[in-house]
Amino acid sequence: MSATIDKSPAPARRFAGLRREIRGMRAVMPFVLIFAAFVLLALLAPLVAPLDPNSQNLLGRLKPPGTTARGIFYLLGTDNLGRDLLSRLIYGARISLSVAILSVVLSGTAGTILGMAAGLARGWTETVIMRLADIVLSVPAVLLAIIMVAVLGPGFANVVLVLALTRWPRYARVAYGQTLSVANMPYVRLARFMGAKTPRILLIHILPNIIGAIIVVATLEFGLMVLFEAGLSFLGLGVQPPTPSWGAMLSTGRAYVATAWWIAAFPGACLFLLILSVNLIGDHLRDRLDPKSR
Amino acid sequence: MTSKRARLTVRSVLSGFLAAALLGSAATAAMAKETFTVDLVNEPSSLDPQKQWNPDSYYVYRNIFDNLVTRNDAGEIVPQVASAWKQVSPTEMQFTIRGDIKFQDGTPLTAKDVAFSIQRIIDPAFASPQLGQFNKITKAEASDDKTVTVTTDGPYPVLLAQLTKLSIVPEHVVEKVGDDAFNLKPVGSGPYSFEAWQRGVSVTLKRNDDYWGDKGPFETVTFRAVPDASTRVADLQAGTADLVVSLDSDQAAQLQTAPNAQALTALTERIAYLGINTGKPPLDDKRLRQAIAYGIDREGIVEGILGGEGKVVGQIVSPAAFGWSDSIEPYPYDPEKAKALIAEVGDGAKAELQFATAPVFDQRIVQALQQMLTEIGLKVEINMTDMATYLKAAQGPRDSQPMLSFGRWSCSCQDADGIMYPLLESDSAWSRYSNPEMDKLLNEARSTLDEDKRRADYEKASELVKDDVSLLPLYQVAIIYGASKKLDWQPTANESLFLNRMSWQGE
Amino acid sequence: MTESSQILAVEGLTTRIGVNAVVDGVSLAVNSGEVVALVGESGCGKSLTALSIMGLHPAAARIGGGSVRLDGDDLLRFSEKQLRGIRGKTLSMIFQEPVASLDPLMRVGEQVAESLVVHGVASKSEAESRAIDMLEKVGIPDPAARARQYPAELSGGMCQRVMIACALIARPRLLIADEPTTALDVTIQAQILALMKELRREIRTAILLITHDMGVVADIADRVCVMYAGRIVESGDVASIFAQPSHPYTRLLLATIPKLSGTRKTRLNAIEGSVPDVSDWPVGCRFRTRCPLADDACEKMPPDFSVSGDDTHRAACWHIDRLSEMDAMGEMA
Amino acid sequence: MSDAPLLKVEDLRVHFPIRGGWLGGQVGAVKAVDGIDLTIEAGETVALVGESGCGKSTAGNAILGLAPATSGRILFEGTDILTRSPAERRGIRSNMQVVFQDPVSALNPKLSVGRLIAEPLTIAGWDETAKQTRVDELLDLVGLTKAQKSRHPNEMSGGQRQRVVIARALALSPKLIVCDEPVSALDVSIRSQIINLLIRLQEELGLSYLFIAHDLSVVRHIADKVVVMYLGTIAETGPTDAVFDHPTHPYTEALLSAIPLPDPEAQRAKAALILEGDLPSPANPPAGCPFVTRCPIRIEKCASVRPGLADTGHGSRAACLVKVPDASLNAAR
Amino acid sequence: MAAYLLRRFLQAVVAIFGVMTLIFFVQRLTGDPTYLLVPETATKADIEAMRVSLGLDRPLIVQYLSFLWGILHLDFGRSYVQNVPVMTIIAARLPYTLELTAGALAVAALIGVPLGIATAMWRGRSQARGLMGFVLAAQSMPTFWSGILMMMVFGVWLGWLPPSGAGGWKNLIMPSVALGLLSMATFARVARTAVLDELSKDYIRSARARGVSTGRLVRRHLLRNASIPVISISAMEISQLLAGAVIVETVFAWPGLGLLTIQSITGRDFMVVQTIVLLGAFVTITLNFLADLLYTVVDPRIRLTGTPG
Repeated sequence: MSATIDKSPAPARRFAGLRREIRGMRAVMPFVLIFAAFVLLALLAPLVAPLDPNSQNLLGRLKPPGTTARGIFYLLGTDNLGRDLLSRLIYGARISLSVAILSVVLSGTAGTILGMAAGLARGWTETVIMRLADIVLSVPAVLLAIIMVAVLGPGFANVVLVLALTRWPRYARVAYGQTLSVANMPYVRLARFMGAKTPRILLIHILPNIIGAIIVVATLEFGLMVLFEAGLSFLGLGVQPPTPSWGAMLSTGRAYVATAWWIAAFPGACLFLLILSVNLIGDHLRDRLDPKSR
Repeated sequence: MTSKRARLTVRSVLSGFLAAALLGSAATAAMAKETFTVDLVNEPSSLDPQKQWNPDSYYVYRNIFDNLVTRNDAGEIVPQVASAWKQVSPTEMQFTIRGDIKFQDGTPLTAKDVAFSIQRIIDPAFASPQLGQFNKITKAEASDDKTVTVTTDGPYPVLLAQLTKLSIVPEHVVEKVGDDAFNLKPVGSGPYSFEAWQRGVSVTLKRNDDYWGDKGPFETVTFRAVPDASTRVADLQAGTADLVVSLDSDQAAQLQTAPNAQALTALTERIAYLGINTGKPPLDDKRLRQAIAYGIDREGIVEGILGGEGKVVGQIVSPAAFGWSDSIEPYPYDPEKAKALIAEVGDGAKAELQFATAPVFDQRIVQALQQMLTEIGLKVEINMTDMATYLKAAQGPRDSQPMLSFGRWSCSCQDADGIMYPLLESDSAWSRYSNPEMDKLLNEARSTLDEDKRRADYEKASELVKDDVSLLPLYQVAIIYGASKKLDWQPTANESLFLNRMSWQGE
Repeated sequence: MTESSQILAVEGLTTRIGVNAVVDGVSLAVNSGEVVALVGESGCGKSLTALSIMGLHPAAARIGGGSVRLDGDDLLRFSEKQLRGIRGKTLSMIFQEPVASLDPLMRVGEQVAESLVVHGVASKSEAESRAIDMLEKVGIPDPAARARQYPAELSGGMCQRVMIACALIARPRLLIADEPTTALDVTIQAQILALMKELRREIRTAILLITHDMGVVADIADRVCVMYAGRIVESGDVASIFAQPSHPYTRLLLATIPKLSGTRKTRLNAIEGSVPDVSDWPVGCRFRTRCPLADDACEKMPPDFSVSGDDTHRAACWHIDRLSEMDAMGEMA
Repeated sequence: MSDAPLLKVEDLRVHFPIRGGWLGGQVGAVKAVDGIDLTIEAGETVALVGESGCGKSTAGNAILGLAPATSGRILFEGTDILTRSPAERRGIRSNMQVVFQDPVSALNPKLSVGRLIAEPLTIAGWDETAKQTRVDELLDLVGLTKAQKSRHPNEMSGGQRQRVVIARALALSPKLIVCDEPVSALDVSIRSQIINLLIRLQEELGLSYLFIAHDLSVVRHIADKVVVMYLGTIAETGPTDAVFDHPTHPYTEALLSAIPLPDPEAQRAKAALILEGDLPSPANPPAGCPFVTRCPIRIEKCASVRPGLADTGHGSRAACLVKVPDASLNAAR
Repeated sequence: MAAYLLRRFLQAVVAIFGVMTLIFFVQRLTGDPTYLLVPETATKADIEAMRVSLGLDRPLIVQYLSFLWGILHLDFGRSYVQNVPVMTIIAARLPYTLELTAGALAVAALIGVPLGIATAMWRGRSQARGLMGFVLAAQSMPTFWSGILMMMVFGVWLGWLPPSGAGGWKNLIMPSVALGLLSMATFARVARTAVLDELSKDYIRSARARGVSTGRLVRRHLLRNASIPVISISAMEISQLLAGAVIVETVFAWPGLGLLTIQSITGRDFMVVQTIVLLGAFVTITLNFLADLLYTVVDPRIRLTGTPG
């Protein structure tokens, strides 16, 4: 087929893209800052939290924001056990962020490796991995969570593990699809022709070219992981009390919607802002890196 | 061939689902004015009174059936189906049956039905979950229409208390339709008769206008399953429910400001306690257990968290139960003494203690307990699992039983035997304690009909519990219902929900 | 061409993408019944010129100036609605990738009929029957059956015939064909070119042909505009342009084409360097960086058009007088 | 070294199975390459020409081991590659390299030019300094500067990218380079540059090329021998001049005739031979001569007898029952 | 095509079998329902007797084989807790699940898809950013939280809708919205990408060159072409909705399978759990299968080549 392809608008489109990117980046900048602020808060929790997040004051329960009880000032009020909401919120950032980040990293890594393996190896490996992904996707995550907690005991690590175990198929599917298309690119076939071994092909030729799509999925998943952790907390299967996580705080606070709105409102707002910013950043990345993927 | 068959069956299953879908959505009926709506936590698992053991089923079926004997609002055992009873020998008790009771199908209730009900529940083949409560009974015989004799395998002081839980089922119906069909459409002699069970949604009862005793105030009653407490409160506030169960003190506080709702509370026979694994280091050290006893601020919990709904106790036997002793005082809250005891133990106290719990327990209390123990210098980790996992561990081998746990015990029999024996006798499933002296006291007390001796034994046992801190009693639990302001009803210690003891104000 | 009326007159058309004028002051005209070729290499702005005329330039592009007169009306002042009224009816366009240019999920006949339907020229059923006639006219065997098929069921050549049918069914005054044969094999290209020549005679539609292939130009065009880096550098009658290329670029372009009658293993003439990117088009004459005749004058100012040969042949170069020097250089090849 | 030709291909067939039916069994085959022979001597350029779908690229891929050969022999310096162990094949094939049509997709966009060119060396285990020296040499050889080593493909023009591809192909000093449409994606002015580069490299390094192309004018310039393919088979083959000056097979004739000449007078004067219809599906080729469906001079026999190659009297060989009566003698199996 | 479908079917059977086996063994690792069924005062002997009567004392492999045997006869066993055939329970709950899923899907697709189309068509404009912000905001709240808020506002304060339970269409609104909001974002996103994708294709340009108006362009050309990714996401989202229903049904006391799932899992009602998982796997796989079939209806290219174009 003859193909002297005239792409006259192409270079122009590229520059327009660059400008759009800068303009777009400006639009998400506040959210990048919010995310960064949360990360900072999480890292510096012991320094910035005014009080011990677990220290209870049973006679100072459910105090509204700005109350002073027993000589202690509670900027955001106290929760149902008289703990300082602000301090718990600050420490909660640690848990919520690290659960999300760790589970995204774990499931992302596992899913990407498996998806790439399936996409490159095809045949049996492909069938086994992708059917396994189907199986995992059709088992309710709650069931897995309960089983994991029952077998391995509860706790932070298991929450992360449950999330990683249930979410890897998402990445695997994307990595698989992307690998299939990249593996068909002439440069990959050429590398093979030149005698490159599979690890080299995966690492040098495939991974760098699919990582954009994976990162986009990861940003979406990040928000979902935060929500999932909250859901597990609601069902009593999240991180163990008294460790604060925003999800657990929100889940506790919902019982006090009418009597002590602040218990739920503050973690709810934080959760909302966190997910919103990561999603917006992700959407931006998607438009930039990967206009074709879901 | 297999695939063909699989496809066929898949299709038939699917069409079945679809048909059910259409029927299901069409069958929802509007509520009549005379309908009283109760929000339970879960739907009843079964309405055969002898085939299950859970509160949500009990709330419902107890209104369909009459029991052999029952308790009045003051907690005393009073006649119901049996009008009188007497101990004819240490192992035999004879009951006189009322003659004016009719089942809801019009058939009179006779001594034969009573004997049948007892024989049915103690038959191992029937596999009643309640078997353990009645397995001291070896047989029940009706000598005429009005007399039933119950025989036990030894002197059994708790017999009467256990029989408050025995519902009388109609022999002729059960024999005729079988256990399964009876479960789906139960017939009893109680103040309400079974109307409909929309599985997963609600159970509807209808007033039995021929009831021999106090008749119910509502024509129909609907029991719904609403698992989330916040939702139950919302239902109550929105007026879509008239009575909701299982609230905690904070949820009750929410009702104080509501114009149309109120909280109804009663102290129950339940005692909240901190379970301790006394057979495993470091808690095999009595000093450490005493430190725990001194380190927990029970007043703080009751006043601070429970809003005063509850009563601090020093013994595991409830004030509402036989065997309660007025003379046993709780440990005082003394964190300094606790710390001193821990310092005395030294390094052993530094081990991490797993505090097992499940979502059904009040997490506010669990977290408060954990924090208090942390403050006196112990390392306590909360270990929350779902209930089944928790129970498996709690009733498992001594070694895997939790170091610490929080429980609220009730035997529904209001007798120290049902409380102390399962919790403290060496071989009992729940026990994490092993002491020959305790075993002797408990075994003697359960095999004599001499009430004074029993009372003395239990007092001694309670002193032993306190001294040895075999477990740590915390407070007597209050049960909290949310109800419409118009409802007049006094909940009782045995957590029963007798519709015919309620009344509706106004209009 | 004599006394033919002018259909399209583009004057100083400038289209910018961002700050770059990708189309920079392009002027060209098409007379009725005439085939005008707009020739150039990738990135020279020829496709964007065509899209700008249609008002179909991408959202990122902005028309910066000039006029596009179709039968005297300036299309640049038309509203989107007015433009829609013209597109497909007075002014049609076909594209490079025939398969991709057809809606994969719509039957071929319906797509051919669509112009008639959207312009209210014919009822749906009438349009469909006219579509079948049109399909027959573009040489599709068994047109009634083909009309019910989907694009994926047709070959690339067939698809391009369908595209032509789509474009010509409303008998437009002007057809803009953007590289209509580039994606096709030579034998199919020959078929399509023959078809276009035939239809042009029959329907008397003028054609603005965008291409990079001088062979195609030589085959079908009446007049030629050569475009380089956003500007028209030379325009004139086809015979004159080929016989007497008057811009160094045109001259080199023609010289670089390998000849079927050439000799083996000889160096081909080549234009040094590569087409500069839009973002760094040279100031002054844009070809100067690759031009053997370039000097300081070329850098100072973009050249004006000067007439070469007959009055329709014009080229924009400061050094038309020195073109003969190139012949000497060309000989070395 | 023996007298064996550098590459000899005998009766090469590449059939791709078509799976279908309820059990996914093979229900047919796409006969992409259906029995071709060719010979490349050291230092020679053999062109494989034909339109899309004729199997020329598949043949190239089969020689390179990028597509599985169904049957036949591929002898490299007398050794049949197909009968060797994978390790031996790799050893033999390190003497072959490939240049693909599209330099964009042939280069991993994430690697720098330096790393791209060094890749075969890295895989072969060269040490860093030797690698860098060789890369610099190669850059120089293909006309790129050292400064461009750190660039990424997307920062380069099409011609520069193709130079990178060529440099990489040369890295391990191969004897044969399969050039699969190496200039089709390039602009005319760049095309000549690359052709010139290929010719120069052949002279300097004594390379052999298997030059796969559809553009016959380019082929005329670069090839010593031409193999014209149609539907997986060879229609005509011979020395370039013989084939171009005396095309015998009607397909060759049509192909040559279809190329528009960049000369309006000559082009318009030329008697065009326009083929009817499209290429038949290689899954279901005609029973006799593959070209029978489109042939302007077919006779009855053509539908049933599949011609073999026979001498045309001009030094070339063609497979046409009408033009070369001997073709029926070699009629295929 | 046929071969492809058969292969998919066989893989589906294997996958379902895998799910079943996995669930069967794995859930038995975590204890059994006996403890939950007996009174607290039960002795070890009582518990053992109960276990025998439930058949849980048998070796695992025997239980597994009898479970498989049952399934072959379409006998899904009896619920340990409710003591009735599992099918009775599921048949009672399924209609509610279908109602809720349909409601949520309607909320998600009927709001999400137009939003996605609008944001794609208006790309770069401020309306698009506003709409996208709304979509993102909707998916940034845990359902148990948005659920209770809605319940308080519409159920308690305004009194417009019943806070919980099933019954009339009014009961369906809040759970559907709570459940649908999360998926709405997915639909919007996919629809947006699909439309943007299609907008960049040549045929759109050639349709515009034919004088086709934006409305007709969307109706006649874009929607069908962009529907393929939307169809495939629908299949995936339905199974996501089934999973998400666990929390929504708990919050709104909606008597569907989600609530039954969590109740059965925590109650260790093995037979019910197994059947639900089986049903879930079946539905998931069937939906994907149906989505594939639907493509072939929508897209003639797939009918021709057997692969999505």
